[in-house]
Parts: sequence; C-alpha cells; structure tokens
Amino acid sequence: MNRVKLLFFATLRDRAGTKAVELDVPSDLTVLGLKHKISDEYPNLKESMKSVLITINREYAFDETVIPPNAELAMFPPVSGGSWR
Amino acid sequence: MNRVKLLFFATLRDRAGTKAVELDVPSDLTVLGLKHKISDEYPNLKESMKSVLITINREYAFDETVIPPNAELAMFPPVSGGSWR
Amino acid sequence: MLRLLRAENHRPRNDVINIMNFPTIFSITEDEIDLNDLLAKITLTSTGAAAIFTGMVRGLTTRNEAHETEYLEYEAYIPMAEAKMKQVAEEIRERWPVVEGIAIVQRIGKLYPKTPTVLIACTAAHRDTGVFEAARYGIDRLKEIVPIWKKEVSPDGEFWVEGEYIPKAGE
Amino acid sequence: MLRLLRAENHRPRNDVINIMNFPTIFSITEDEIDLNDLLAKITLTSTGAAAIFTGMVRGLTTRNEAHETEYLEYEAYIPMAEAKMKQVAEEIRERWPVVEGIAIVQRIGKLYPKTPTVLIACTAAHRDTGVFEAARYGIDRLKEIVPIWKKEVSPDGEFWVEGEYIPKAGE
Repeated sequence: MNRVKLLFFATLRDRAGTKAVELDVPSDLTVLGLKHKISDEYPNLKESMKSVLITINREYAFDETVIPPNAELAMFPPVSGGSWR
Repeated sequence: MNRVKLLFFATLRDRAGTKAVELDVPSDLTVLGLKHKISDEYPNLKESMKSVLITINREYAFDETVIPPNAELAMFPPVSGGSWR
Repeated sequence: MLRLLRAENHRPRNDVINIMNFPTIFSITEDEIDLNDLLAKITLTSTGAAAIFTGMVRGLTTRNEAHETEYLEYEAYIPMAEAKMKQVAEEIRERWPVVEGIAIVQRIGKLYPKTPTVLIACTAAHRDTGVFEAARYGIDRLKEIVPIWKKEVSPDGEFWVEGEYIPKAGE
Repeated sequence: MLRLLRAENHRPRNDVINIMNFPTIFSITEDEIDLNDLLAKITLTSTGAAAIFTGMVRGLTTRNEAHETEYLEYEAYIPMAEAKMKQVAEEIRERWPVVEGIAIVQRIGKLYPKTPTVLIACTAAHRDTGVFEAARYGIDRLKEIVPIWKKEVSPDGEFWVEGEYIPKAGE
C-alpha cells in the first residue's frame, strides 16, 4: 500500500466537506482506479468524478497513470481563474 | 491680404530659429504657394519644404488648399511620438 | 426565468451607459504616467478586461543602427495633439463599438531610459471582443497622426527623430 | 563607422542579457495589483514597449445569461499555480524569444466589482515584434492550465464558476 495525500479544491472541496485527506492506496492504483475509489467512499463526489481534473505532484494526470508512493494528489473542476472570458 | 499665424515645430523650429511668425499672405494663397513663399523668405527652411507637413487650424492640409483668413498654420516634420517602433 | 426578465431590463439601461457614460481620457502631460489611476478611470461596472500598451524610452537600441540614448526630449503641438487623440479614440469606437473606456496619454519633456512616455488603454466587458486589437490600432494611429516629436540625445550628439507617415486629406 | 563598431560590441553583451537577466515575475497574492510597480520591474534598458492585460471583476454581465455580481471569491492551489505560471512564461519565451520581461499576477480572496484580479504583462524592445500576441497568449493559457477558481456571489445566491478546458498530458 502507498500513503498519499489528496487535496480538494472549489466545488470538490465543498462537496467533500474537507480540504485534504490522507489515503492508503494499492501500489498499482491508477488515476481511474482512484476515481472509482473516491466515488465509493465519498458518495457526494460521485457526480463530480465525470469532469474532475486530477493532478499528481502538481502535474495534470490521466486515467491510465499509476499513482506513485508519497504522491501529492489533487482533485478539482476545470480551472476558471483570470477573467471570465 | 490675409493675416495668418504660422507655428514651427521640431526641426522646422530649430532651422527657423523661432516658434511662430505672423504673416500677411495673398487671400488666394494655397499651401503650395506658402511653401514657395517660406522657401524664399527662410532659406534655412528651403530643404525642409520637401517633406514638411502643414496644418491649417489644426487639421492636415494639402498643396491645393487655399489658406483662409486668420488661420493658425503650422509646419513640422512627420510625427514621431509614442514609441519608436 | 427571473434572470431572463432581469436581462431584458438590463439591456436598455446598458445602452444608455454605452452612449452617455463611456469614459475617454486623453492627455499630454509632463507628469509621470500612473497606470493604476488611468485603469481605474476607464473601468466601469460592466468592464471585465483591459488591454494596455505603454512605450518606454530605450537606453540601448540594437535594431538597425545600434546606439545608446541618454534621454529623449518630447514636444507636442498641444491643442492639435489633443484634437488628434480625440480623433484616434473616435476611430477606435467606430471600429470596436464594444470598447468601453479609452485612455490615451503622452508624456512630454525630458525623459530618461526606462520611463513610460506613452500609454493607450482600452477596456471592454470581455477580452475576446477586440480589446487587444483596439489598443494596438490606437498606438499605431497615434504614431501616424498625433503631432508629437522627439529629439534624441546620445553620447554621439543630438538629433530629431522623424517619422515617415504622411497623413491623407481628412486625417 | 564608429556606430557600426559599437553595434558589434553591443551584440554579445545583449545576448548575455537575453540569457541571464530577463525578469520573470509570477505571483499569487491577496494584495492590490500595482501596475506601475510591475511594469518598472520588467522594463530593461533595452525595453521600448509593453503590452499589459488585466482582468477585472464585472459587477454587471450582459453576455449570455445577464446577471449582477456582488463579489467573487478566488482560491488557488498555490504551489501548483505558481509552477503553471512559470510554465506559461516559458511557453511565451519559446514562442516569442524577443520578449524581455514577463509578469503574471493573480489576486485571490474576496474581490469586488471593478477590481483588477489578474495581470499579464510582456515587454520587448519594439512593439511590432509580437508583444501584444504574447500577452494575449499568456492570458488565454492562464485560463486553461493555472489552477485557480472563483465562486461568484450574486443577489441570487452563490455558485462556483467552472471552466471547460481539459489539459492534455504534459500540460
């Protein structure tokens, strides 16, 4: 098992009700696997998993990526900084 | 004869050695005629007349324009404000 | 539904703003150009984006004939320059009616390297409506028709910088 | 002739400046965005032009669903946002090597209408070298990849504003 930190931002944080959690995940868990795990453990976030962005160590990550040990993960909606078009 | 005021700027002012003169000009004098008159009366400015810009009452004027009475005329080189490309 | 009704109410009010209250600032000044202040003056409640251009005195030029500049001395035919700045603003509004605020400022006098000498700023509700193009057009036009000149003072001596553009009738 | 010799001497010196001293500023801050200060920080002796974009909080929006905004609340994933701002600056330098200074600033926290919330500024020796395009590219990229979100608070309640862009691998 790998110990990882998972941060939530914006809508995801509101729905999770927390800014961050620590998780033990199987060492071969992919980003897609993480989405399924979060859907199961946080029913409030299930809907969000469809359009969520996931980062590993502050870089965008994709479904097939395997999560490395001690990773800093984050989940958030598409970004909306700057000016709104 | 019309009384007019003629302002000089930038290189034209340096060469004329003055910022402004008052002139009495024939009432049918055109901008082209003015250039000839200035060439004759200010030999230092003769060379400048080739590429000079002339304004009448703060609008760009052209060779065939007739100078109206009491006009504020100005002579200057192509402009170079703002940033230099 | 409430939103849609509100939208209907907004539009005529906003059109009134369009016609009456869009700020246009133009100035020829010996004072420092204050970007914060100018931006605030052309920001309306409906404004979401600003494109600002500033030109600075270069101390070191490498394009074409490379040279150093000690300072530039700017002069203007002030009343005509103000009228032509107003004309540039009008040309911008004609081409980009979405532009809300416009500021055009030329600093004159003796200006040293790194000093902003000219500013043009345009604001609009959104950034994808031509606000960048409007600012770009503004600085290009300024350089063509606004009667301002500069004398360059360098280690090699001083000389007037002349432009090339010959305005056409009606410009 | 003296000039040409001087030009030859300048070039290598200027290349050193290119590589070593071009300032890149990126910051996520709760403080006011000071345009004068940021512009001064990215102006070099060789700089003659700056293109600056700022985004402001709109109090009144008429595009699409018209609505009023009381304030926006910005939040950022700060360390990642800083890394992505740095990446945007690097992308700009790759595409427009003439760009000299770059400043990218996002203000976060509770921000009221008319307040500048984001700034991107690029400087270069001359204005016709892509400095406008570089600033435009910068703000567009910022909106795509820098992890910053805003919650809109309006008379109708509050809601998160979500973007649409899905970054690709390596972005």
